[in-house]
Amino acid sequence: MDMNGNLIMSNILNPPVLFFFLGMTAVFVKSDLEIPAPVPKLLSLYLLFAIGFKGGVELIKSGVTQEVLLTLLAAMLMACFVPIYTFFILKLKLDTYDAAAIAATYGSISAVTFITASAFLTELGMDFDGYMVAALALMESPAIIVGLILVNLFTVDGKREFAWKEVLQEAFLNSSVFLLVGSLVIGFLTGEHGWQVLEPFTQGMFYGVLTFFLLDMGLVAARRIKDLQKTGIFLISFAILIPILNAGIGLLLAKLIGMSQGDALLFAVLCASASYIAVPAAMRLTVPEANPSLYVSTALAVTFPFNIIVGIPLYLYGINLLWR
Amino acid sequence: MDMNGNLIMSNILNPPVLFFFLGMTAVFVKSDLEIPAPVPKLLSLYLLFAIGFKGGVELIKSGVTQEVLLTLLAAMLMACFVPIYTFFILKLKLDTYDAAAIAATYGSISAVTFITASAFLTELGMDFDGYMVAALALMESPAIIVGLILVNLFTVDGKREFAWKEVLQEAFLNSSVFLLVGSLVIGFLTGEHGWQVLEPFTQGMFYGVLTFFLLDMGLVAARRIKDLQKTGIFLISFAILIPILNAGIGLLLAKLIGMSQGDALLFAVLCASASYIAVPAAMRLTVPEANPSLYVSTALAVTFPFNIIVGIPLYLYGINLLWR
Amino acid sequence: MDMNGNLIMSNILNPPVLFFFLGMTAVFVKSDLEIPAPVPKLLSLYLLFAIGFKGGVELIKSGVTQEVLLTLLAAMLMACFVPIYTFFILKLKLDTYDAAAIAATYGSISAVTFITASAFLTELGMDFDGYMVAALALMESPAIIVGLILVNLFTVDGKREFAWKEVLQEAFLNSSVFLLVGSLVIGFLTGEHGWQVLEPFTQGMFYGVLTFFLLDMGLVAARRIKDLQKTGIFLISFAILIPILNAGIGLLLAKLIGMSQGDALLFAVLCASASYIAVPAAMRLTVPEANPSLYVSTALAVTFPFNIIVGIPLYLYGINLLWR
Amino acid sequence: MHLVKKIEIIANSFELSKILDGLDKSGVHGHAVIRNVAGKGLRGMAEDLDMTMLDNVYIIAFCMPEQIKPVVENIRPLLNKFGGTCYISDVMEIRSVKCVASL
Amino acid sequence: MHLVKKIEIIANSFELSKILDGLDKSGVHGHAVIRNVAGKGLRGMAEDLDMTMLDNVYIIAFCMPEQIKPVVENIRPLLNKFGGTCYISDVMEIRSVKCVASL
Amino acid sequence: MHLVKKIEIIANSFELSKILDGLDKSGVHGHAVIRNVAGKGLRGMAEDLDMTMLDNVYIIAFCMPEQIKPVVENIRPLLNKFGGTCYISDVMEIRSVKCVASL
Ligand SMILES: Nc1ncnc2c1ncn2[C@@H]1O[C@H](COP(=O)(O)O)[C@@H](O)[C@H]1O
Ligand SMILES: Nc1ncnc2c1ncn2[C@@H]1O[C@H](COP(=O)(O)O)[C@@H](O)[C@H]1O
Ligand SMILES: Nc1ncnc2c1ncn2[C@@H]1O[C@H](COP(=O)(O)O)[C@@H](O)[C@H]1O
Ligand code: NA
Ligand code: NA
Ligand code: NA
Repeated sequence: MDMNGNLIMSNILNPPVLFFFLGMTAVFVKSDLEIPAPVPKLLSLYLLFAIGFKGGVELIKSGVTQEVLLTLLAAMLMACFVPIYTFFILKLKLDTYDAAAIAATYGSISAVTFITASAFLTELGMDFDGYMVAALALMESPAIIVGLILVNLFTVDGKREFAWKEVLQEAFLNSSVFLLVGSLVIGFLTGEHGWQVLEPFTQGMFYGVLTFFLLDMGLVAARRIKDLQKTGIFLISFAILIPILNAGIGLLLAKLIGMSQGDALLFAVLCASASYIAVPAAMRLTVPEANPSLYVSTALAVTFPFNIIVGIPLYLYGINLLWR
Repeated sequence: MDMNGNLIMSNILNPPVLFFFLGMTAVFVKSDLEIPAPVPKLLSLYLLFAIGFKGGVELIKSGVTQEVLLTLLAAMLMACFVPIYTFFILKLKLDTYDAAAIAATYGSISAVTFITASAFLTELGMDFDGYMVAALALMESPAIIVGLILVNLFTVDGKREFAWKEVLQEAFLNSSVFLLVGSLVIGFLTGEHGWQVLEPFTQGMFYGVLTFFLLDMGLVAARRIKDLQKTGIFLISFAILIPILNAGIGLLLAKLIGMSQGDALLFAVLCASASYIAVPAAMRLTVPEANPSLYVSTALAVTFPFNIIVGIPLYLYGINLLWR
Repeated sequence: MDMNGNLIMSNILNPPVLFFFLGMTAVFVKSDLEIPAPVPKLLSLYLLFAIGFKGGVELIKSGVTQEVLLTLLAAMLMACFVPIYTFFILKLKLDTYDAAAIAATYGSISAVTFITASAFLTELGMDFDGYMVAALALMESPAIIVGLILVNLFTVDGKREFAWKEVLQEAFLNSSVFLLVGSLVIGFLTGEHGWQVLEPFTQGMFYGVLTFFLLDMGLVAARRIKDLQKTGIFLISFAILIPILNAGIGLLLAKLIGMSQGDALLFAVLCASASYIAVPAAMRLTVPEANPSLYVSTALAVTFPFNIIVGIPLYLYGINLLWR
Repeated sequence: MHLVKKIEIIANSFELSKILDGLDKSGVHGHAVIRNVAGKGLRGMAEDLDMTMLDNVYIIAFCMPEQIKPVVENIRPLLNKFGGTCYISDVMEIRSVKCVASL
Repeated sequence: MHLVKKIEIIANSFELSKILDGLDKSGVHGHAVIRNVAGKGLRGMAEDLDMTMLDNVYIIAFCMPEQIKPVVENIRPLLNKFGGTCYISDVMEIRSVKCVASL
Repeated sequence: MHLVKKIEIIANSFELSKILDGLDKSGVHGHAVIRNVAGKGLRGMAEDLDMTMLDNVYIIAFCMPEQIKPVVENIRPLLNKFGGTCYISDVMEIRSVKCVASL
């Protein structure tokens, strides 16, 4: 536990996490601090651009090996499995629409959590592979499709007409996925040469932008916290326990296919995180019956802070145990 | 031709050009990717600031020699000659208002095309002179004045009352020209010392910001492409052939006055590019009879992508032939 | 005087000051140059973030010595003394509401002026201490409270009901103070390690962002200048003479408690500068009877440019005399 | 000056293209769109704005009185499904060379 | 379609939360807010926008006619103290599943 | 509460200063301006927004009924030359210390 405590402390004493706290504090003490729109969107576009590009550049170095393929397969698996099993847990207390929407949220991922974890690894001097970004991209969309299939199967008006074209578009071409994959491909195509010219922009500023962005995420998450009263204890527990469970499953899978420790942490974080951008947008469009404040608030006000503050070092502690 | 093919490839495999493609693709596959306003404006202010400042710093190193004056003279010449001769070509098919507005558009320049060409040169390790930025600034405005004189001469209600004061203001004090010239002068005044303190900002981030900006330009250009249907084959051919012709004339002029290869490329690009910001704004104000979608769309959806993708390496190929 | 002239020149020939001029010029010649909202706000958040963080990191190096405490005490003193004595000067010509609001404005500080002064010191190679940022933070709020107490004492309807909770909140938790103090604390907590990872963001870009921001400040200040006609000669003189006087008092105090020359300049600048963000916002809320164009315009269109252009080198000249 | 109708719609930004299509189909081709509108309706706050893509748009369209019927028919299903509100009022148009009433 | 009332308020952004509270207290729970509104009123230009925090907000709220009285009572003191303007007009609401008139 | 007139103008942003001058000349000194308005009118889409400087502004001004005539006279030529639309409607003003009707 001492080691774990240390990890948590060294995680918490990082500027990004501290600024996340600062943002939350601003809301709690009712400061009027705000990052005006569209700055947060700009920062998130930048982060996707930088992480995608870097991943692509590193992917060309490592090549597409069997290791890569196994990792991507595992990612795909978790992205389909998580929304299915959580759906049935959620159905115990919620109606089909809300259950499916929340399940999809937790089946998908949060890029910012991933990025924060990768910054944490960099600080600890632990390596991770560029193709983890491909896993990130791959895990964003499947849960949306799974969620919709679940709604289709479990609602009385069996033949719900989905505009499937629209759904697939929303799932695979939404701006985050598109920019991430696009930057990855471009990084892959331009390789080391492209990296060098873009380096001061994509690398030098990266940590600072992440820090600034987490300040905003703190504001957003804290504003959502008042929504939680209506959410109830069931969902709040869900939003903490399921990520731990998913991270655990992810770690076992990672151990099984022999990932490195750094990659395993990122994989666990992907499994544990929940989407508060792409999936909510898709769900409002395709399952308007579900209550957005349920799936947005749990993902944003509980799971996201939990992962950033406690989850990342906790999963790393798990890795220390498993990989010893 | 092989060499040319190589140049095109090495141009296309640059991050900025690839991100331009990515932006266009986003529109074609109907992704909801967008760079929210006013971010594009911020990026373009940054680029003008950085290129102007750098140009000023380098101008003080080179000094104002006869070479510089000859280059600026050539720039002035092309900025007046192009709108006049293209006006008569355009008059074959269009009315006076549209012909004058489009002619003015092509007589002026696109700073982003210039900047992309300069980034391309930097990558190839080819030198160019800081005073080319002065040429850029000088070529932005004259076409607006020439366009208005043409409208005045060729419309029946001969004595059209122009608010000349307003026109000159729009031509010489619009935000792009003003910021560019202002930064140039400040770069000139602060010299090497100012350069050093600003370098991480104006130089380090430059390539990255350009890349990001071209992503947005891809989005904007592609959205404009559907306008082209109404434009007709005449204007589309115009928008490709005239830039090549102008670049050709520009190269001959450059050879004549003995520019370096790098400077010649930039000069060709200036002659070949068309304005989609300053001139459209001025034209809507002063020739409201002209149809904006004609002059904006040809400049933005045809000429700009053509220059970025094919034009720049093509003109460099021409230089390889002429300067051999 | 020669030395002073030199200092002014070397201050004026800095990019930040020159871009401030450029912004003012843009308004005077009616260029349409503008930095679109919310970019200025983003830049100012960045500057507060960067200066606060840096101050915190340096504070941990120096430790909280007696020197630090004396400086903070002096800061506190000036922040309370200035609004009181200026109030009585202002009352000679203005009503209580306007006098109190303007007094509060001049009792508080302008972070941008401070930052510009610190950039100036860096260029001159003069050291200053990180805890001056704490003084900056400390001097922002007291004047607001003092101003309100003055209104309370000097208006007939003696028992004006102030929502004190709201006032204190506005004074101590407004976004500038909050972000500045928060970043300071985080810098203090993460120390050298946090500094290194954030350095390219908080240090590398700092000077460039300041320059860009001052361009916008030039625009804003110049737009306010037309308001000055209604302000009258009394307030304009006030807005120039009182800063000089305050800087003088500040310098004597600094000499008394033995500050270093760099710290003394920053302290003088804090005393001399007036708030055009936090205090105006608080005053509109708490003393709506006062005329905002009076207190905003004098601080923004007279005192700010005066300090940036003439004040900073002038106060340094004073230091040269006093510390000799 | 002559009477035209003003249509005001506040809805989530992802409905925008559907609503504009609906207006277009009803013969209302002119419109103005204000983005980044915060608000509170029956589905809770839309405060996170562009962060969670739950921000609103405010759409204004002026049209001839006889176009209101098809507009209502085309827009109502969207409001029922995705939420949002639509209001109609009377305004006078200043006649200019090209104005709604001159089409 | 049935008649509802439209409330439009233009005020300084720092009044926003007070005004929304006032609306809420009067039973008007839905609203839309447009920020970054420049303007000129009796207290001079609000041009510096987010620089000097003197920018305006434009608040729109639709409500039932009988809610107007409490709204006026709650909002007027704020306008008197801090400035800003409030206007009320008639609009027709398109009935949808959840609309103001169906509450 | 008393009757005042609401003027709404949607036009290209470069017309803004001319229109505000026109209002001012007509005795209408208060106004609110919303920028970055996208839209579609008779001159095509204004979608590129600040990129190509073809974005619109939405101007709102409340005034006394008798000011409408000069406003129309001053604004109409601008609309005819540069495009844009202008509409007028009736609203009730909440009387406050300083309101349009109290001037
Ligand atoms: N009564 C109302 N007045 C003004 N705006 C409203 C009202 N009701 C809803 N809205 C706006 O419409 C959006 C969607 O409403 P809803 O579909 O009810 O969640 C809200 O976020 C508000 O911006
Ligand atoms: N007559 C009016 N028409 C439209 N907007 C107005 C009017 N008067 C005031 N405003 C807006 O309300 C804000 C505050 O007004 P005031 O309290 O009079 O300074 C101004 O900045 C304008 O944006
Ligand atoms: N019928 C309409 N309803 C709402 N807005 C309109 C309408 N017609 C034009 N507009 C707005 O006014 C701007 C200029 O119109 P126009 O001069 O016709 O191109 C358009 O870009 C729209 O934003
Ligand atoms: Na997950
Ligand atoms: Na040209
Ligand atoms: Na002061």
